[in-house]
Amino acid sequence: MSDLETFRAETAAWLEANCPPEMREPMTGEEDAVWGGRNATFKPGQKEWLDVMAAKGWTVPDWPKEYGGGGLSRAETKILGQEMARLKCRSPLSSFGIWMLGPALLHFGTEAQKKHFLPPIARGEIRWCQGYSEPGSGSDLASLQTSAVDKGDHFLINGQKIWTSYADKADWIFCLTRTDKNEKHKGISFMLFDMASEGVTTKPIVLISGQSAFCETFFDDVKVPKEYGEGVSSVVYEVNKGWDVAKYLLGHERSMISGGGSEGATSLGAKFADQVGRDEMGRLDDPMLRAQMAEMDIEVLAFRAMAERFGDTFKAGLCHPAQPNMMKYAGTEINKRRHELIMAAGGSEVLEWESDASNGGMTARSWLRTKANSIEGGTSEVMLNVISKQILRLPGA
Amino acid sequence: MSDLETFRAETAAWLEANCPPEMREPMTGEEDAVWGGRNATFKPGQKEWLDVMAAKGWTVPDWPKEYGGGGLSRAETKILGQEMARLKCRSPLSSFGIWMLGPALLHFGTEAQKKHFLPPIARGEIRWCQGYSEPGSGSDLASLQTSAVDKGDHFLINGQKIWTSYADKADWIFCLTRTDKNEKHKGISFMLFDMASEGVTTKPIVLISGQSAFCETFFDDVKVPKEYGEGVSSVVYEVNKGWDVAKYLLGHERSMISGGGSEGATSLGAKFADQVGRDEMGRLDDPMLRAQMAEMDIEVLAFRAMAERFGDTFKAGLCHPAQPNMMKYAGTEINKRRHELIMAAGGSEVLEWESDASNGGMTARSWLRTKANSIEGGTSEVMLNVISKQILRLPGA
Amino acid sequence: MPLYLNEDQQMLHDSAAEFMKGEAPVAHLREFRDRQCKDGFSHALWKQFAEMGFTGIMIGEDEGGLGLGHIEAGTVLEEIGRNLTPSPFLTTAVAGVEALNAGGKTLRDKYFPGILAGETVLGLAIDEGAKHRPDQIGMAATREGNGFKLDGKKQFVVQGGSADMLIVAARTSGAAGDDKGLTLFAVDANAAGVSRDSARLVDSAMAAHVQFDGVTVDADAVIGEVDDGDTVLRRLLNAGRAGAAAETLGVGAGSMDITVDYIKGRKQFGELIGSFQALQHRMAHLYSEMEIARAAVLKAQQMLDEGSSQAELMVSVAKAKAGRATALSVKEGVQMHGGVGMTDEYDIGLYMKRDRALQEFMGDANYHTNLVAEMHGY
Amino acid sequence: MPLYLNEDQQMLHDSAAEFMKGEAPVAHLREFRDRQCKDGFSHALWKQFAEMGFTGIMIGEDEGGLGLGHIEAGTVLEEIGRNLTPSPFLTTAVAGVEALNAGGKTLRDKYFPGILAGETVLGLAIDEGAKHRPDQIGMAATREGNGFKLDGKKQFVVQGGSADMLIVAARTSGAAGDDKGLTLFAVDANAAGVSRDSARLVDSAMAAHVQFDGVTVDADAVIGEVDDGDTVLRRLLNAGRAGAAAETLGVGAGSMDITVDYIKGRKQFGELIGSFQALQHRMAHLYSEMEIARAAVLKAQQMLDEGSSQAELMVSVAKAKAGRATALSVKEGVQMHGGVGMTDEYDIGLYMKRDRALQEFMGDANYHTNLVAEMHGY
Repeated sequence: MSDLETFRAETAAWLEANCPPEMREPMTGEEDAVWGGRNATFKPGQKEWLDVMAAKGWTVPDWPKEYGGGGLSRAETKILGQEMARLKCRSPLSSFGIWMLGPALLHFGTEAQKKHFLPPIARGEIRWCQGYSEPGSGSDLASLQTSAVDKGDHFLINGQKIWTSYADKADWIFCLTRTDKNEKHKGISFMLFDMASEGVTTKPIVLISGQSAFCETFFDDVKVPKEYGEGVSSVVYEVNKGWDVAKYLLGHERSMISGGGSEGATSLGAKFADQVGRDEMGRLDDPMLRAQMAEMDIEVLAFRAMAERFGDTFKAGLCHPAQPNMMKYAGTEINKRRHELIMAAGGSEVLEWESDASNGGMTARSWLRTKANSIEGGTSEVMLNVISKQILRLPGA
Repeated sequence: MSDLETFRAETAAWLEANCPPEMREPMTGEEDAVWGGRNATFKPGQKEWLDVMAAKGWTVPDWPKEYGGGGLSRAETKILGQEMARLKCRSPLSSFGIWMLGPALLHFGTEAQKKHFLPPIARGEIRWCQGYSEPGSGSDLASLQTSAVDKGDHFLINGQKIWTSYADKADWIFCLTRTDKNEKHKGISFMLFDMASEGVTTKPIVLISGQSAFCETFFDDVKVPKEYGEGVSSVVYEVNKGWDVAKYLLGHERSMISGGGSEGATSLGAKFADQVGRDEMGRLDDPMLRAQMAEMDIEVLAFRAMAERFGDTFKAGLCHPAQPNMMKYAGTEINKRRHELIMAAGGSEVLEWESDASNGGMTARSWLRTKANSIEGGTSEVMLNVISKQILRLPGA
Repeated sequence: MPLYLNEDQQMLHDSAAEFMKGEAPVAHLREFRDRQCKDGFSHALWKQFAEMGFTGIMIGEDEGGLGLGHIEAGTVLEEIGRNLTPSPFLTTAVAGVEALNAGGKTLRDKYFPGILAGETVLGLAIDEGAKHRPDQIGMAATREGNGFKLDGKKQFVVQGGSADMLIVAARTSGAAGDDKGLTLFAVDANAAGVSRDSARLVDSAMAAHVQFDGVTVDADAVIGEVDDGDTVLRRLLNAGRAGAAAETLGVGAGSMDITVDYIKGRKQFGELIGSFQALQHRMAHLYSEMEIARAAVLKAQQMLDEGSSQAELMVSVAKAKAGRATALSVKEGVQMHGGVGMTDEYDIGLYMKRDRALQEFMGDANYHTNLVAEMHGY
Repeated sequence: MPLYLNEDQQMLHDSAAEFMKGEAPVAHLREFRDRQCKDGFSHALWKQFAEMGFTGIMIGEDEGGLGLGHIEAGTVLEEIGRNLTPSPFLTTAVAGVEALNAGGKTLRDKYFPGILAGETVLGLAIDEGAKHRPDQIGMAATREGNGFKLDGKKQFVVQGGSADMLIVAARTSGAAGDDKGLTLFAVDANAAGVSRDSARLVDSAMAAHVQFDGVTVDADAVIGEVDDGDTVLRRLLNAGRAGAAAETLGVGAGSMDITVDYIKGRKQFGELIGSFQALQHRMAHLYSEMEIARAAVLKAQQMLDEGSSQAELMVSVAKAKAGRATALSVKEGVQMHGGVGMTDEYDIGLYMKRDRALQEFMGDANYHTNLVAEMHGY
């Protein structure tokens, strides 16, 4: 048996032995996700599963052991994922700390910062949120105005962030601030601070689809120490170099969102034909909708091939660095159209917003939620700008 | 009987008496149009019809009598048109002189210019062509470079025009030239000169659809006299004010082209269903094409309503002055899509380019020809620019 | 007749615009939504509609109305659309009145006074499935004594919960799919055997599922002729569809206007985003689509008013074209608003929701596009 | 297998690219068009194809070919598309060879040497109407003695006029519309009773109407089994469609590239038109569509090479998606070129013409989109 085969067998045995049975049931909704943090609440099995995985470093299997990770190789990490999927083990921890801040710290952080911040993330003890967008700074993120003024031993933060997911539930924030008003991109810093600090308030945002995880977050004379201990600066990388960190993370985020179009990619026509009805020839009995659904089948199957190709070329280093922008653009636009068709197939029944029959308007709320796909994580317009400039090399205006 | 009713009766009687029978047959092709000019060739009846109409001034019924027109009121002109249509009388004369230069001279010309140039146009003696676009100046027409240098008693013209329709058959040209290199719009003059002048050469342009009326026209040290007689300047309006004349004519041209979408606006589906075939339910047996043709029915019927509304509001002075741009944009784009569907319905048969069966590739050539609709007379992009600026009042870049 | 509003129509349009903007702007919708109003509209506003004369537009002058037509009703509906005003105007004063106009004087005398006073609300009990398929009506009306007994279920009866009378399409002969055999009934919404179950829709309107269990009506309840309900139903549908197209047009125009305003004010990258050519071209295209839709809607209304035999074709063109253009308008609206367009705080999302509900009302663009193909025989 | 070209495939692609660009660029097409060449392609070039090994890509190694698959054939076809190269490669070396691969050794021994030498040209006599409807084949093949007698007419036989052998699909039993009963025949193009009438197409290729009047063939001419021609036809069609999709992709990519180059060089209003955001967004969208089409085509080829049961579905997806994306590419290409795009002098119009012909070849995007719906059972 090769080393990897041994690893697979041992991993499987360990998972079988240690994963609580509740954690091998399919998730039934967002509330089944474990986010950890100071005020974490757990359902049966969740805490046990988190703790046992964290103890092995397997909440972040490919992070180095000294930062709370599992120290696994890329191949081993993949095997762990495969075995968890095969045995239907749930993810032990959902975390912006793992998905966003961690990669940034691993790439830009000092040794002291990594040692200080990463292990509590891996153990699910500290829950993070992201402070990027501001009301006046959406697509043009670098125009952000939240100020951080140097007061010797601390920075004084004033301003407002928007779209901070779960800000009302997070313990700490990684936040872009303006440390130089005379520069644009070169006047931004990437800062870490406690959401329990005096002067931080949050307010949930109601979306057109209903309640949401998004918040507005206000900073009113918030004091952020320059250091949280020896060498543990509150600024990642350097003051006024936060844009480099942000760009790194934005690329990361875009390639995560881009899968949109292939989600639930079964044929809509096949799914809805009996519900809408069939004509004498057995065809979906709304010829125009049938035509649109057939077009959507083409779009979805072709995009699924694209997603496969993107993944393969990305891994092999053969993919244009700006290709995630194309994936994000195409995937989100297809997904929006797909949900339009779902609404059309559902007719008046899915227009209901609060009835039991409509499951609280679930179909309509999902449809509305997709409209954000082409806005969040970089608008479609920004994606098209990037493609035209970086891939097609079209001249600047 | 009112005056107009009397006029109608008399006109009908006169037309019945004077229109040669050949001139009441439907036109069978472009070659049935009478363009006049020095080298005019006529088919039976054409010359007689032109002469008798010109004698009454009815080649240009609404022009004043002193310039060769009929001196008819707007109401009378309309009645003449109606009676000619009712009696199926052909138009006696096709002429850029009538359609383009005439209106410009009537608006901007001096009395002497009108007396000199208009009557030969009305009689079909002089055939004109239009010298506007240049290879480097398409959408940005005002960047034209054909130079006219003041040499005392004449201008010396050098440069090149493109898209000069029938330049190879025209006697004279109305031509935009650059008389001031230091200005853009204010350095252009609107000049009239003889195509037989030394140094003028033309070359027909072959289009993707085949032979065309378009030419390239070259000016190599062409001498244009400043005057063709007492007060008959070769420049219309003033030197360096030609852009005003050109703008006036461009607006004129756009409202003429905008009718595109409603031409031949019968239902494509109804027309092609039997040819493509029908399924068991009697529907056009290509469900996707049927869906597209049904969409096209909607587009065409809605645009036809728009054309009616445009005409009505235009006449009543209720229409936004930039509305012709919207009509031109929408009409030409619909027409292009319409011809794509005609090609799809025709399948491999209409791919033939030179066969008898395909009538020399007529369907394919028409399809290709429509691609110019959204380019000539102002591109779709220019139309959209104008709409966004002049109607929506969106800010400049 | 030229294809634009004449002076009187323009005046009516202006007064409707002023009225809606003043009395029932988007804030009015929010108010009724947020207080979870069970009817989904303001009865006081409905009385104001009556005072303005709106509810009598399509009622004959000899019966106390204004004796006007589809164009005039459309001017009010456009402004309802532009302000997202919740009201029973379309179902009651347009489609409902048009159906009653096709019936006998007894029913008109019974219901018109209440409509003219802004007191009566009508519900349209036509659809039986999730999609509008009036050719598939199967609900049974069986003869019983001097009248009929109704059994079956209707869906998507907008404002059905607060309706005083329901116009019910049911089969007195034949089966679903047959051309003939329908009869339309005016049924007291509170009659024994009628049960209504309302749900709030995505646009905050209330729509009812209505169950009829052995509901008895006498012969006077028949609108028009027995077994010839198709004639009445067509008038009802033409009025409702043209009306819905006009309201849709208002939604699209309102959405376009607030979006143009937004991009004229929002800066990114140091420039107003409205100065970006890509957005300009998309908005100019949208403008063109909305203008064409407006012409199509007006043409359909004019043809209905003239009694043209081609009116039904044009009504479907109008409903489809207005639907497609407005769908584009709200889609572009939300996208160009960016993040804030996704928030409940901004109005653009409400336009998207109303558009969605109007798309389904009396047949979506797909339904009407297919009808156009069928009317053209292919 | 990862979804990109492996090293060998990439090398083949590069050599095809270099070859086409050097030996048969767009100027080559113009030359053959302008001299009104009756075959529509260069026989000398066809021999060069053979020397490059291209004609043997899909012929087994034991029969003198390279023993490669659809991906490799696709790399050559993409470059054919990009350069608008006229050649019988798709009909002969891809679809034709694939059909013969499904047949017996006798036929392969008869035709493969000529194909490997670049001497033999095959024509595909499948379509009988103006639209591709292989399920509606009605041409009769009646048993006569030891063989068959063919009667009927075929259309759109590309390069049929210069073909040495025609692959003919005809009915040995059943009627048009039946699943079974087809048989495929290898028919000498010069056999008695075969008459061919060629017409030049919009893209300057030559296509023949072929009439069969009592053409007799013996049993050896059957490709595959009698009455089971469907099996062979499917292989032929899958290869032809995937191949046409690959060629289409090349047309779209070539058209996009020359358009990007054009707008990088053309100035209006004092600026390069490629700097206008509206054009940039349209080109970026086109890029995205072309990338997706490329992935779909490669996936279809890979599934064919793997013998996947889902390959046919993906072939239809690829033909449809490549068709739509390339139609967009040539449409945007001509429009962005402006007036010169309408002239014969510039190449972009030739791309539009080739795209049009390829759309119809073996089913247009509408046909394949409908097939996808049918394969999904709705």
